[in-house]
This record gives sequence, structure tokens and C-alpha cells, in this order.
Amino acid sequence: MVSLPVVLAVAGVMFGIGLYGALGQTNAIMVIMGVELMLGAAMLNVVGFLRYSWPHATSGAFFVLIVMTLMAVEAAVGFALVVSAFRNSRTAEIDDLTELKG
Amino acid sequence: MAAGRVSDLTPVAVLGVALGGAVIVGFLEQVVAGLRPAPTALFGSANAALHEPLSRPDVRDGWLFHLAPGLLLLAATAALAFVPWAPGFRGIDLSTGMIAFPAALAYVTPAIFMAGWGAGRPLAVVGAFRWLALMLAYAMPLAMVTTAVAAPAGSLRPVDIVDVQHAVPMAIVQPLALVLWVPAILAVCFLRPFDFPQAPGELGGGAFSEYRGLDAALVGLAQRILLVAVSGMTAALFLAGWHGPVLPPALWMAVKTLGVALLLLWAGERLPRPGIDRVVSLAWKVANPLAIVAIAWGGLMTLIFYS
Amino acid sequence: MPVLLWLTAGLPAVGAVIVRAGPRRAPLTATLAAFIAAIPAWALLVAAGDGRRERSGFEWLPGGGLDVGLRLDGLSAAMTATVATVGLVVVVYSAGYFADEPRRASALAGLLAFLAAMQGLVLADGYLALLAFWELVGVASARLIAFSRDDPAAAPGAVRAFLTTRTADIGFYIAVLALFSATGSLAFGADRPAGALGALVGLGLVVAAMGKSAQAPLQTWLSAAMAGPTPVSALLHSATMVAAGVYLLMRSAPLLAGWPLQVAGWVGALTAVGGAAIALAQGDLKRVLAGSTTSQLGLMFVGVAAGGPAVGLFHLVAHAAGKAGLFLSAGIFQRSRDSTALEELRGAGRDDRTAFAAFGVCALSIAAVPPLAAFWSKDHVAAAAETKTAWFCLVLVAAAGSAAYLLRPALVLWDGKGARRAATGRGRTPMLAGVGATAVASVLLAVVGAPLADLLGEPSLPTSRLSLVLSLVAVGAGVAVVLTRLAVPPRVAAAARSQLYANELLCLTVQRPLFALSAAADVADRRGIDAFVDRVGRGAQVVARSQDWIERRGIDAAVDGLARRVGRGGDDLRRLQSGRLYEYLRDAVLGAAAVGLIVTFTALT
Amino acid sequence: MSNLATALVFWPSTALMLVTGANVFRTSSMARAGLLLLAALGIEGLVFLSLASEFLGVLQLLMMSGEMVIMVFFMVMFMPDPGGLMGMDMTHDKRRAATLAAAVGVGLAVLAVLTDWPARVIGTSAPDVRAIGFEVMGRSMVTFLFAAMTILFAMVGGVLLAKHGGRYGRDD
Repeated sequence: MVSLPVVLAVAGVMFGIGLYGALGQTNAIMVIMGVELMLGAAMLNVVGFLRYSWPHATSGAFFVLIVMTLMAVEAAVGFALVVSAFRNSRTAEIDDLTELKG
Repeated sequence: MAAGRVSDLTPVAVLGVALGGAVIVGFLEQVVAGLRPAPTALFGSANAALHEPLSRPDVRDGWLFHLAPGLLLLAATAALAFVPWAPGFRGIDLSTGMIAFPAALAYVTPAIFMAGWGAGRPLAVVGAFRWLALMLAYAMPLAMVTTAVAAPAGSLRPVDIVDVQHAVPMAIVQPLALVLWVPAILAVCFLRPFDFPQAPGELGGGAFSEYRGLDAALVGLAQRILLVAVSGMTAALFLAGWHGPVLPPALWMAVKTLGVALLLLWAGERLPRPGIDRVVSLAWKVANPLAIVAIAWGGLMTLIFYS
Repeated sequence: MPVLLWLTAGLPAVGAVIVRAGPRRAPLTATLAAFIAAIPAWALLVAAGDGRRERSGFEWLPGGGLDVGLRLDGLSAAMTATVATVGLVVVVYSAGYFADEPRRASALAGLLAFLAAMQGLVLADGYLALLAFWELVGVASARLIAFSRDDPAAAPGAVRAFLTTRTADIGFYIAVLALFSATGSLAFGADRPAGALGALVGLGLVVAAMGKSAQAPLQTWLSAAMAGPTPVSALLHSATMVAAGVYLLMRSAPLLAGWPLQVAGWVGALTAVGGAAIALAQGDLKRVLAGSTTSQLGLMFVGVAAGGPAVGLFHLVAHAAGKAGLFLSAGIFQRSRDSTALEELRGAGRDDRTAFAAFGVCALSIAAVPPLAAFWSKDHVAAAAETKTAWFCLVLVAAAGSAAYLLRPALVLWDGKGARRAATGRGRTPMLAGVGATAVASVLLAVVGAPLADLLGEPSLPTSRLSLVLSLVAVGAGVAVVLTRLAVPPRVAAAARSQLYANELLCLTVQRPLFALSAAADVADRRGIDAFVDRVGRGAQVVARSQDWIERRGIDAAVDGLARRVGRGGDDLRRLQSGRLYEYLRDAVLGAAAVGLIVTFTALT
Repeated sequence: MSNLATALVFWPSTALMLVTGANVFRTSSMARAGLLLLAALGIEGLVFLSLASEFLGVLQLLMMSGEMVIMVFFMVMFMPDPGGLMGMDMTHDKRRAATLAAAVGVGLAVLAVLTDWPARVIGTSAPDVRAIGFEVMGRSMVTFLFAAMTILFAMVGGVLLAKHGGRYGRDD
């Protein structure tokens, strides 16, 4: 049967998968994908709490709404940055985008 | 999704409406094309298509090619399930139906992308990309218009929206929403004049050019089910659904749905196919701002007449 | 009904956006927008006449007692209808006035935006909303005054208008803050709190009203604002914006009862006379009208202070029609002669007799000649002031003055010697339409006194035979003064020409003391503090010299070593900043994990 | 939704979600990666539904479809080998990334299982749409307005960033 720890554990594993993508991938868009998965895990956490701890908390649902908005914002800004960087240096590989090196 | 609202007969009913509707739409297509509606021709061509061998694109992502018609069919049937047919006869009655319906339609887009990409031919990929551009541009007006229409009912449940129209159909209260809705639904079931992914004259058949046999038949079936779904939703949201004098409710709904479907087919037959760039720029620059106006108008009407 | 309230304030704003977005059809869209926007305002007036009272708003800060909203009552209904009607007339007129102006869309949009702010001001429910719209009105007005890019006086005029009213607005802020801290609410209709806070409320509101309504000694901005386009002067600086000060007094009448209203009455009475003197001395038609506006607004102050809101409101409405008409016909003359100087306009009235006829009707009304509108309203003001002899006398002098200062430009305009038969140019029809409407209104509004009093819930307006007779005598005296060219003492004339030395007065009372204070501070700084600092500095030099050799020997070497070590450490740390996104991300995750561990352990122990 | 129904939908869905999510980073074809991510996040919508969050689940399904299709679009545009024909490796620092990710994932999962969560279940249904609507348009309106402004700025800023050229004309 499903219970709160189970949902949270699933979310934790999903977070780890996203983290692996964000750390291990060379392409900026793949990194964004990893971040999206991590945010998805965060949402799953909230939904789990919503179901098993405090079902009538509208603020929890509201928090998920905000995270969804955040995902869209993150993707939009991320893509714009990728387009901009690609135009300047003809690549979206983050290993080659090291202008910020100190 | 809650168990109480889905009866055991629901899958049967939805599938029945889907298949029956698809057949009737097939007849309507024959009528619009100027032919006499003939069952033999309809089922004959379907039968012939089924006996054709499948085409198997020789690329790594070829499995997407065969997955696409299935996803398309799933999306179409799911969309159909959220349409309220009659007081005692409805598919899945969600309190979030007005989000669920566009959500189901949204999966048409990845399906067509999969079709084009999986075919592994340049023209098919370009056709799929054009389709993506078009649908991304039209997805927002579609969702926003549903918001505007839901406002008077104060509910996202399609049944409530039908009931709030018992006196005046929404088409009269919110004409702007209807004007924005019609091109969006024409685009979503890739009907003419928005049939870029599959028009014969464009890109040599576009995204579906490689489909043969069962795959092609499934795509055609899905498209017709989509048409039934969007026509039904149009009738429910704008034409007062099953409300009407004398006739029984279900009959009213069927008449309205088929009328809308016929009108859409007929209009598509006669309108010229515009350039994709013009359609996309029109959708972003005109339809999207207008959709915001439509929401404001819907809110205003709600305040004045429905509260 | 709440919808109507929001529409009244919102439609002009929408219109402004539309007009700005489509410059090519600006005159047409602006006229339509002003007309459509006026409909809900008139509907509100009708509803208020039927006894409807509405409030529509929302809680701004939950639990804070700060509500923002709009309200419909007698006062706001009368004001909103006035504003909408004058606005419509002026926008129609502007469609003609700006016919040849390339930036006309901007001007028309500005007028509509101003209308939106003004409607919000008169419909606002509570001082918070009122204050917000009050500021918006100020901004919109400054933008419109500065509209002309050719006139070097436009931008300074706008700055002066904005700064003067802003300075007076500080009074409003103080009043609002004091009111809130005393009562915890900013709703209308409260009584003035006792004590020092109450005094601040009363004084602050009166000062704010004085600034907005250009009452002495803050009247100079109105003259400077005449650099704006003439329709702007007609709308803002005669009929609506300057009336906001009077509106504030009327709206706050319960708060101001007692000495604050007396202060306002005295200010008004003195300004009425001073403004008339200023108007008589000016050589520019628009400045004459500006002086006249100041004077008439002073009369409204007296009316509110002595007779209650209804008296002031009636005069406000009658004056709005008349003064808007005067400005609008002045604009027609200005278009034909390209100037507003009286000498340049000599005989312009003969060139355009229709416009002059309208000018005449409006002038007669403002000069209080029976049976025109402002005659009746001014009579109520005088009758109300009768209880206070000093005010009564000042009002009568102002009445004589108004007849004189309006007769003088009328004579110049009608002077046959200067007639030229010059063409007015494009756009004459809408301009005449606007002017004609105000002239008709100046006649018809004579009968609205009783209905307005009824709307505000007051039984009747004060009347008295004595004041009626004396007013007529005063008007006659004013006419006689001009016709006989009575010599004025040159010092008085000079004083009037330079705005009764208001600038100098402000200079003397505000600027000079400030300068003196800063000069004194400067002296104290140089004599006292500088000398001390110098001495300390000299002592420090001695100490420094003696330390110098210690430093070179021992400390320098240590510092150099440290610097070298820090540099090496920096090189090491530099490797952390690799410019690689994923390494940053990894460090962020490790940091978050560390924080999580610390939190967990703190929670456990 | 009964506990049995929840379990029947939850377990297959989560399994599929985790598998598709992990495969996003194992495939070398961009189109496949994007579609797998769409599948993972879309299935997450089903998981929401199974956890009785009807509104959030349906919304997740709607939002993710649009967002991930855009993602696919960009991937195909900006990847050196979108079809994955050469099977090139797109990872770096693979071992350390995997170690860290596994540590975090397992750590979180273990923490979730071992923690003594309050076992207070008040009902089985999530807040209905109407309640969420009142939340969004009431108590949390300022927050939501802020989010709306943020997404608007992100859209405008994104378009500006991605646009050819700037205020001084085209740059190419």
C-alpha cells in the first residue's frame, strides 16, 4: 500500500535522477531537463504531504502551482540563454561556455 | 477520476460514441466532397487500407513511428470522454473537465512530432516542426478561451457550463471567444485549411506521408474522433449543449455536434490554405492578445448577467 | 451599479491606451472614448438623483483597516458628471485644436488619462484611494503642461506646477498619517480627532487643498501652468484639477469643522481679492483667466467654509462651465493670432463673432450678471458670507473685481482697430462645438442650485436680498472702474503684476531662512570644527613621522609576506571558479547537503 | 479514491516514471530524451491523480505537454547530433556526478523512510478546484500576481535575449 514515506522516497529517488542529469550532462538543455526533474520531485513531495497529512490545505496546492510556474519560467529563461549563448559561440555545450572562469 | 463518477459502462459508451461518430463523420466528408454518402465506399476503402503492408522506417527512432497513431487515438478518445453528451449520458465527469479537455488535446502535438520524427524523412520532420509551431501558437488561445467560457458558470465542470446556458447560448454572450475557438479547434484536428502536417500539396504529404496500412487507418480514425470531440465541445460550450425545445436532450446534442462538424468540414473545403508563417504570426500577435480580451469580456459578462 | 463606478474611472484609461496605440485616428477615437466614458458618469448622476448610494471596494491590507474602493453619493455623483461633461467638451474641442499638431495622439491620450485619474479622485472612497488619485492627477497634469516642445516656458511651468502642488501635498500626507494613527481608519466622514493630531489633520488638509486650488500664497504655479496647451488649461486649470482642492474641503467638511474651515475661509476670501487684482494687471489673456480662476476658487473656499458643501459645489459647477468656455474661446483666438498676449489679440473678437459671442456669455456668467449660472451661485456664496462681515466685504470686492477683469479683455477683443479677418485654420467646427456647449451650459446651469443642494442632502441654499443688491452694485462698480479707466496706484499695479509678490514672500519666509541656516552652519563648521581638525592633523603628522621608520623596518616585511601568501591562496581558490556550470551546481548541492546535515544535527541535539 | 485504487495506479506509474526519468540521461538521441522527459513528467501527473489531487494532476498533464514539446524543439535545434546516430557520449565527470546523485537520492529516500512522520490523516480528498481558486484569488493573490509578473518578465526577457540584435540594430 502507498503511504507518505513511500511517496517521499520515490520523490527522493527522482530528485537523485534529476541531479545526476544536471551534474553529468554536457549540454545546457540536458541540464535544464535535469532541473525540471528535480522540480518535479519537489512537487511530488508536496502532493504526497497534501494527500497523507493535510488534505484540505489549499496553500499546498497553491505551492505546487507556483512550482509549475517556476518550471515554465526556468525553461523559458534557460532556452533564451541557450539561444543567446549559441548565437555568440555556436555551441550549447557547457564545457565550452566558460567565460565566467575566474 | 474518483470512482463514483465513472460508471462501469463508461468505457463502452465512450468507445461507442467515438466509433459511431467517426463513421458519421466519414459520411459527412463524402457529402462535403460532393459524393453520395455510401457505406460501401467508406468501409471498402478502410478495408483496402487495412490490407496494405505497414511501412517500416529504417531509422533508430522508428518505434516512435508506430507509437504515434496509438497516442493520437488515446488523446482523441480521452478528449471525447470529457465532452458532456446528455444529462444521464456523459463520459468522465470531472470537476476540472475544462482543464482536462485541453490537456487531452495537448497530447496530439507530441504524437504528431513522433510521427514526423519517426518517419526519418526530412520532409516529414519539417512537416512535424511546422505542426509544432502551429499548435504551440494555438494552445494558449484554446486554454484561455475555455477560461472565459467557464467564468459564467463559476465552475470548470462542462456540465455546469452547459446548464448555465439554458436560457442564452454562450455564442451570443461571448462571440469573441467563439471566433477565437473555431480556428484553434480546426488546427488541433489538423483539418483544412490548417492541415500542414498532412496536406498532399505541402511537403509531399508532410508528417503522415509515410503511413500505410493499419497505421494510416488509425491516424484517419483518430482524426475523425478528434473532430467529433471538438465539435461536441463546441456544441456544449457555445451552443447550449443538450438544451432545446421539443426534442429529447441527447438528440439535440447529436444534431448540434453533427451540425458543427459539417460546418467545419464544409468551411475547410472552401477556405484557401494560408502560409504557415502568416498563421503562426496571426496566432501569436492577434489571437493571444484577443484571448486576454475575451477573458476580460467573459468576466465582465459574468459580473453583469450571471452574478 | 458597482460596475458603473469602475467603468467611469476605467473607461477613460482604456481610451487613453487605445488613442495612444492608434495615432492616425486619434481625434475620432478620443472623442468616442470621451463620450462613451461620460455615459456611466451621467448614469451615476441619475442614479444618485434617485437616491442610490453605493460603495464598491476591497480590503487592501487585510486586517489593517485600509480599504480601497469607489463610492457613489451625492457629492461624487455631481463631481463625476461635471468632470465627464467638461472632459467630453474639451476633448471634442481638442480634436479641432490639435488638428495640425503631429503629436496630437499623445496630447489626447494625456487628456483621457487625466480624466481617468480625476474620475478616480472624485469617486474615491477613503483617503487612501483619494491620495493615490490625487498624486496621479498631479502627474497627469505636469505631463500635459510640459506638452509643448517649442515653448521654453512649458517645461519650467510644469516643474513649478508639480513641485508647488507636491509641496502642498506633504500636508495631505501628514494629515492622512495623523488621521490613521489617531483613528486607525482612513474612511470618509469621521470626526476630527482631538489634540495635536487633530490639528495636524485639519491644517494638513487645508494646506493640500490650498496647493491644488492655487490659493494664495501658492497661486503662482497656475500662472506658470498657462504654458500648457489651451484645452489643457481649460480642463485642468479651470474646471477639474484645481477644483480638487475645493472637492477635498467639501469631502472633508466633517473633519474640518471648526477652526480649519475658518482658516480655509480666510485664505479663500483673501485669495478672491488678490486673484482679482492679479487678473486685472495681467497683459496676457490666459494669465488673466488664471488669476480669475484663483479668485473664483477663493470664493468657493468661502462658500464651503461659510455655507457648507452645497454652496461651494454649485459655484464649482457653474464656474466650471463658464471658465472652460472662456479658455476654449481664448484658444480659438489664440489659433487665429498665434499668441495669447492681449495686445496681439486686439480685435480678434470681431474676426470671429461666434466665438466672441460664446466668450461673452461665459464672461457674463463668471462676472455674475443675472440671470446666468454663476450669478446665482455667487449670490449664494455672498449670502452665506453675510454672517461674517469681513468675508462679506472681501467677497463683494472680489465680485467687483471679476466684473472688471473680464470686461477689460472683452473690450480689447472687440476693439475694431485691430480686426484682421484672419482665418482660424483647420478644426474650427469641433472647437466651436465645444465652446458653444459651454456657453449653453452657462445659461442652463442657473437652475441646478436647488437640485444640487437636494443631492447633497441639504435643505436649501442661503439667499438674502441684501447680498443680492450689494452684489449687483459691486458688479456695476467693477464695470464703472474699467469704463472710466480709473487710475490705480502704480505700486498696487506693480504688485498685482508680479503675483502680489508671492514668490518673494515664499523666498523671504522659506528660502532665506534656509540659506541663513546653512550659512551659519558653514561658519560653525569652518571656525569650530575645522580648526580642531587641523590641530589634530598636525599632531598626527608628528606621530606618523616617528612611526615611519618603525614601519619600514618591521611591519612592511610582515605585510609583504602576508600579501604573498594571500595571493597564493587566491590562486588556489581561483581553481574553484572554473566557469563550468556543473561544478557550480555540484558545489551548490554539497553546500545544501551540509546545511541539511547541520540543521538535522542541531535538531537532534 | 480507495487505497486499493491508489496503489493500483501509483505503483506502475511511479515505476514507469522513474524508468523513463532515468533513461532521459542514458539515451543519446535528443528527440528520445525530450519525449522520455515528457513521459516522465506526464506520468507524474497520473501519480498526482492517484494521490487524489485531481486539479494538480490534470494541470500537470496540460502544462508538461506544452513545455516538453518546446523542450524537444530546442533540443533538436541545439544538439550536435539530435538523431543520436553517432551514439556520442554527452556526459562528463560521470562517475563523480553519479556518486553524488546516488548519495543524495538514496539519502533522501532513507531519510523519508526512517523519519517518524506524523500519522494524521484528516480525509482522503485533496482540496477541490473551488477551494484552490479561492486560495489563488484570495489569500495568495499577491503571491500569484508576483508569479504572474515573473513569468511575464521571463517571457519578455526571453524573447529579447533570443532576438537577433538589440536596440542598436541587428547584430548579423
